[in-house]
Amino acid sequence: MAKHDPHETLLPDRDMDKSPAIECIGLGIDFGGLTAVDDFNFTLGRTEIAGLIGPNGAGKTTVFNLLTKVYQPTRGRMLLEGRDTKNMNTTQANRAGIARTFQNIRLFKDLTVLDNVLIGLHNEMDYHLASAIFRLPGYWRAEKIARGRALDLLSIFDMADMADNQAGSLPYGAQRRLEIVRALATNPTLLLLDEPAAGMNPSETSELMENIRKIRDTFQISILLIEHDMNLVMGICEGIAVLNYGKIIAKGTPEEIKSDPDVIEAYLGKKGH
Amino acid sequence: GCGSGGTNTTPSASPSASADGSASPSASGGAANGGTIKIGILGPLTGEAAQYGIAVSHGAQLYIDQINDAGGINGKKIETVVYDDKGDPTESVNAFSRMVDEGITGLIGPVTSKPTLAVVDEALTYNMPLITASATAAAVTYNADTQTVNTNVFRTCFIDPFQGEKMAQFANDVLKAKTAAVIFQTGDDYSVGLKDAFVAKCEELGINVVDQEGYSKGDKDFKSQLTNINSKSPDVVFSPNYYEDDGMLVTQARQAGIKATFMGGDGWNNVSKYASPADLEGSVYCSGYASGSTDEIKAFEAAFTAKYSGETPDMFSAQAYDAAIVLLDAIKAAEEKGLEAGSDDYKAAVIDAMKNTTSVGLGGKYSFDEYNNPIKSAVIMKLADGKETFSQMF
Amino acid sequence: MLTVNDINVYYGPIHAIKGVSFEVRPGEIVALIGANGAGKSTVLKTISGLLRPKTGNIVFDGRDITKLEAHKVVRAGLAHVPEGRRIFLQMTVIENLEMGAFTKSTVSEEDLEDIFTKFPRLKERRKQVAGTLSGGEQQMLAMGRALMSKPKLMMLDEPSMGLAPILVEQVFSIITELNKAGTTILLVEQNAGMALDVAHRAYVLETGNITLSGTGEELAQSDEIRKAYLGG
Amino acid sequence: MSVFSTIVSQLFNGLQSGSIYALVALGYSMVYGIIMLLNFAHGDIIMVGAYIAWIMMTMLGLPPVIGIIAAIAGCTLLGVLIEKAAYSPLRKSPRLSLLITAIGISFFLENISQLIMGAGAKAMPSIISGSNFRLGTTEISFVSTVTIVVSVLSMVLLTFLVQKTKMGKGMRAVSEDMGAAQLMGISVNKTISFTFAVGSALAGIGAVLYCSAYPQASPTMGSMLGLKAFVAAVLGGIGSIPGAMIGGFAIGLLEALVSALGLSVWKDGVVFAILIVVLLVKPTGIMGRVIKEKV
Amino acid sequence: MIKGYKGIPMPVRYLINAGLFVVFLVVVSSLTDAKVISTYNNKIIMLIGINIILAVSLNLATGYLGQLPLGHAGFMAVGAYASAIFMKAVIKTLPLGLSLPLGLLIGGLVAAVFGFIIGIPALRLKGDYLAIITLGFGEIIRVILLNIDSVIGFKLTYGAAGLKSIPKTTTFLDTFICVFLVCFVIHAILKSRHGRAVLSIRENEIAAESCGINTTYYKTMAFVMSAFFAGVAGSLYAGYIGILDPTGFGFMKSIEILVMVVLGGMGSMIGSVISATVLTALPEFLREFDAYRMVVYSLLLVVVMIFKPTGLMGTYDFSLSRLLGKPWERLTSGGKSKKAGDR
Ligand SMILES: Nc1ncnc2c1ncn2[C@@H]1O[C@H](COP(=O)(O)OP(=O)(O)OP(=O)(O)O)[C@@H](O)[C@H]1O
Ligand SMILES: Nc1ncnc2c1ncn2[C@@H]1O[C@H](COP(=O)(O)OP(=O)(O)OP(=O)(O)O)[C@@H](O)[C@H]1O
Ligand SMILES: CC(C)C[C@H](N)C(=O)O
Ligand SMILES: [Mg+2]
Ligand SMILES: [Mg+2]
Repeated sequence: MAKHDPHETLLPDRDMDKSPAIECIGLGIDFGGLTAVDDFNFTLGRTEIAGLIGPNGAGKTTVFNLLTKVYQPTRGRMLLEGRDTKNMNTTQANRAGIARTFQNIRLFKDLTVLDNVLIGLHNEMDYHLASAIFRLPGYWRAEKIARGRALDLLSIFDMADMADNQAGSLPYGAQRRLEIVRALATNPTLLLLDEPAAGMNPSETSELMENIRKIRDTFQISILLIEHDMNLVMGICEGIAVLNYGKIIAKGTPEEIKSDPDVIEAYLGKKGH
Repeated sequence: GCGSGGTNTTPSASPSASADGSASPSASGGAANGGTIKIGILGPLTGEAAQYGIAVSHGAQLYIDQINDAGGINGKKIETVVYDDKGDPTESVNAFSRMVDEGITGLIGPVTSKPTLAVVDEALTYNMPLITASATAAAVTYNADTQTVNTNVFRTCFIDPFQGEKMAQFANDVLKAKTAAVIFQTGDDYSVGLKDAFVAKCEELGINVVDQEGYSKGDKDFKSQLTNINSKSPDVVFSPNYYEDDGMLVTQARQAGIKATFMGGDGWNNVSKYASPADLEGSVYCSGYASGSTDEIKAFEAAFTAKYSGETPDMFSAQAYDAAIVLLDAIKAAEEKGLEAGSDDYKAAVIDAMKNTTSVGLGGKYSFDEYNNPIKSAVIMKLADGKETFSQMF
Repeated sequence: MLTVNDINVYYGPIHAIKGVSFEVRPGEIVALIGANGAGKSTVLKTISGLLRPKTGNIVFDGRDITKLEAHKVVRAGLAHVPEGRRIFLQMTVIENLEMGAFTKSTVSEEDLEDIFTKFPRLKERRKQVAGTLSGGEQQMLAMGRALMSKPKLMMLDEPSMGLAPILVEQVFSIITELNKAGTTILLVEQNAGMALDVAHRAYVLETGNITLSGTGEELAQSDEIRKAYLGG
Repeated sequence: MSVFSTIVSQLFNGLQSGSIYALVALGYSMVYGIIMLLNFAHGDIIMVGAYIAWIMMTMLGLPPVIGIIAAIAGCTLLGVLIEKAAYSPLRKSPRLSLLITAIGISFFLENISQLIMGAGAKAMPSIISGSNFRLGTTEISFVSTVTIVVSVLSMVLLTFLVQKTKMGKGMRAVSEDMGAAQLMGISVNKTISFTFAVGSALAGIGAVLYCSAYPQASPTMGSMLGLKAFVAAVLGGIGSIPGAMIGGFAIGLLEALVSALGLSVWKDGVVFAILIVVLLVKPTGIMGRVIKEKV
Repeated sequence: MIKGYKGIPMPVRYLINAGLFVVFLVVVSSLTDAKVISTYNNKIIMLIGINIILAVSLNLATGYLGQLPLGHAGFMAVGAYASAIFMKAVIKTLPLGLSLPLGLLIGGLVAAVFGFIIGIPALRLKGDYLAIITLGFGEIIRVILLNIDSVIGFKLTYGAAGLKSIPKTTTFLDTFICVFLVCFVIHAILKSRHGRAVLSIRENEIAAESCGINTTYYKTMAFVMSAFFAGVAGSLYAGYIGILDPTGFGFMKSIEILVMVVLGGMGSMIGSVISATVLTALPEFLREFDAYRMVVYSLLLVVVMIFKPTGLMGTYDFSLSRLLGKPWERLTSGGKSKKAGDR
């Protein structure tokens, strides 16, 4: 608690009147003897796009797992829009507004693209089991709305015409985009993207960049992303935190990070980017 | 094949003469009209109880072939429809229904009690004459819930309670036992039925039942139970199970140090193949059939062995042979009345004839009591020098 | 050293590789680049025997390996670092490396040390179960494991995927080093810039066909390539 | 009989049946370990082994040693054959299809044996003979002792085989990822065949020991034994060799205990209840390793 | 662009379905009355119906939820016993029109309660461990039924001897009404958000959770439903066979049902229906073969799996809309579509 300093937030001057989207205070987790994340203090304002970078094994994905409650932290607290997430599980964390994509794609492979998104919209529909069994009007209404919404979401990535395809049969890049759409469908306030550009070529990546911006603007949500593609990170992130050995070694704007000697030493390499 | 008109020319008619059946001019759905009379034989030919089913079907088929060889009944050949029920009630009912479709006029089987109970229910609706050679549960012929006798159902085997009581009496009167132990298969109504009757009778007679041990179907290891029994040192051990288990039980019992006399029911028939003479020496069991005891039985055994490549018949084959005798005798009676085969009257006549049967089978002269169970005295068999020998009637 | 002759590969009804031919000469680094789903991984899998071409043949080191089973191909001196790493997730780092030396009669300590100097991170994690390694760590392990068999030709399928920039650099310098030390390399990369940088020669694969080939430099200069694969 | 010697003999009873369970469980565990298949036909391989021994000794009148060797060799061969004919075409198929195939094979073996050998049990001549000996006041059965010793020895050998030999390493690799194993130069087919061979050889040994203890062979003898051994394998942690041993002995002893307490009616129920409790406390069995899925 | 519910509109589809069903009922009933379908055939058809319910209900847990329960026969047993005891008690007092549906419901509910009790701990485990724990529960149910013959003083289950003289109330008609209802309910759920939640758990549990799906709830729901329908099938079976025997509900019965599901194709309802039909009828056709019957059957199993590993139908599901969609469009839009073509 005492360690937490509000001035440590990224871009502190923005949106400070409201509670930040997410606030991590002294977060840490150990796996057996290994401290994967430690003393993680981090605040993300509303509608910010921030990046989490760092060497392989630094603990970035683990941070995502902590935020989404896949792992329960060993230490520290997390506030989602001011609410403590202490006793939440993954499901509840999502309902509270955190959605994510995965480093190793986790689509519902055998289902159609549309179904993938509809599953994301699960909690947006509210009819009961009985309505489904008896096919009451509530069911038809909700399903119809959800379909429309799913198609709208898909068209953000120009994927509406793939709606009937099996998700697992999509090209890799499309699968990554579908994961984002599915996450968006859960109507989050905070979107976590784990290496969204992995396996994409440079032109696909720049398209993705545009889309991420567009998502933020359309949905007015905060986005935290992990990425090793510096073009993307430096291109869209307003703030960046650098993790090494589970600890934050630097925070700042892309410009600051690019020239930070510690970051260059540990992560970027001499060539820079 | 043979002619349709009841000519009795071909002495070596094939056993399940479906070819002969098709030669008959009538439609296949029709009952035993024309040249053949159809009889069903139903039992487990595959699965865990297959050996009993096969024994029964062989025994019954042997007699039917003998009759066919001798010209059939009233000039008509007996055709058998043999189906497998895997010992499963559902299969059994299905197979039975199919036999009805195919026009049987009587059924020998089923073999195990549960399927029999299920089939009996069905058979009642067709008033189908049914005789089982091996289903020993009391409920097969008598429905305790409705307190009615299943009038169309008969059997040539003892019912469970009968043997249990008999053996308790024998332990008391002949073996002069004061204490007894029981080891039985839980979940098997034959075994449980005999055990219950034995224990109840023992109490009545003042024999102290010091231990009752159970085992499950498929168990081969009885040492723990036998060790327990041994620690109570009973005078006799009652083992109301089937011969394969009994053999294993006696062997392991002797290993565990049990010296007591072993007793069993008719399930023991053939036990001598499954344990050493020394271990079995002195054991007794009751049976409806004493192997090798009479000329008829010897002839049966020889014929059986000749027909089924060296197999020796067991109690089930013998009782099935008897069941076939009783059923065919009754059919003969119906035929003699000149009734139309397969008609309701015909079936009623067969049932009637069975009810008043005077047939003589391997187990002696048959008659049925008010519950359609056979009235025949029990044979006590004794194990001596590795042979199952007739000891006394009891 | 490796000649691929007009191979056609199918996934059931899908015609994934449509008559691809190319060659890798001893001592070369050859890059194979192409968009998602172009069939790059399929080509590598076919070479290493995990898939069978319907027609065409593959000659390695003067020997026809078209019909050779995968494990025999490895024994012939060809190592394949597959897409998605495919490390043994339940084994420790050390055990994984030992697996790499399966074709050798013993696991030499020297080789292990050699891997550890190339990837110090692996040394730190040597007793850790590989499944819990981070993505990048797993990639290092996959390369390390392949190196343990001391191959004559090493095929790498997107080795830079998911790696931190500093490691990408490192991986590419390791590739160059390896090559200098005598290992021939066939490299599949999404990161076309880096790949063309280190490659002596390169082929461009598009939906199952080779559409372009040339030296690394030539291709890096080509407008088409710049537009399609280098993002500018 | 003294209480003490009753206890000792009950203990031996449990150990004897337990060691047979353990041997069979090992076969299950090995096969499961490598292709994730609950090989329902495993118990039936034992049955075939028993019949082979019976044919050798009774029909052909050969000495027990030949019977033993033939049973083990026959089981080994059968195991490999089944793998080649029925399981290997399904390498890339859904796991449940493989399971159904195994069930089909199990039915097939039971029914074909019944057709060939008849439905009834065949009485086995004695295979292992020797006189019982005394431990204090308690008489210990020679067969039990041999059974226990042979089982433990087989397990020690197997542990060595899997942990120390190259084949063993190959088995681990194949079990994790067949494709990657091939890329390491491991012949997947050979490794799997080898695993089946070893597992089935153990079944052969199991058949011999089983028939010495319970001298009968029948077409359905393998199914219950198989199921129990399978439970043992899971209880111990399927895939783990010491686990199979522990599981086998645990079930053997547990059954002996339950029967000794006069609750034999509930024996199967108790065995399964314990299994459930163990799995709930430790979901991968006593010795099973927890496989972490990294997100 | 997206096909979805274009084509035949909803009420018409329902009418077609219901119509086809009624036609089926009427045809079979009248054929039975006319003795074209014999009692035997009628019995087999009923048994097929019961097996369809069993297979479809297991498919809910196996094909759709992605778990592998091996104790399905246990639920069937519990349902069968519950409804049999109920029917025996009330057959003389209540009219059949009331007692029969009540009996089916009671069978289903009791099985569902067991499903819940078993599901809560079992669903904490995954994959084969879940399989084994359900196998264990199934066996325990069997052992208990085998060894108790009275419950709190009432002679109810009759232990090993089996429960006898159960009123044989099951008819062809109610069997197939149940088949229809069960299939419809499962189908309806699958096409809803609840069903998709269940499917998502099969596909990837972690991803499902992070989509805000309460996986525990939906797992339990699917499992309990699967048990409920198995209980209904058990009730029908009790009224069909008239005698219940604990040994008939062992592990092998569960396996038999599983074989139907896998052979038909996991996650395909029509597959389950077809394979339940084939696997029930096949042994009957093979009856002539006596002892060879089971050899043939087992070989067929192996051969089908080798040549069609994903089951007869894979994950394909029959859809009337798909089948009739095109002709319907042509029928309704008639000239309009031509005009569209002209332009
Ligand atoms: N479940 C776990 N058990 C043990 N160790 C773990 C577990 N999950 C992660 N780790 C360890 O924690 C460290 C951080 O892993 P993490 O996946 O967060 O890295 P990362 O920063 O995402 O790396 P990359 O960029 O390579 O994906 C790694 O060393 C990893 O081995
Ligand atoms: N197992 C499979 N079954 C069916 N089709 C497949 C399979 N694997 C790949 N394909 C198809 O074959 C084509 C080539 O795939 P491949 O994986 O070789 O591409 P790639 O060039 O390696 O792409 P990436 O950059 O995504 O790795 C693609 O269209 C893909 O969809
Ligand atoms: C053939 C026997 C095993 C049948 C047994 N008597 C029964 O009634 O079930
Ligand atoms: Mg990561
Ligand atoms: Mg690829």
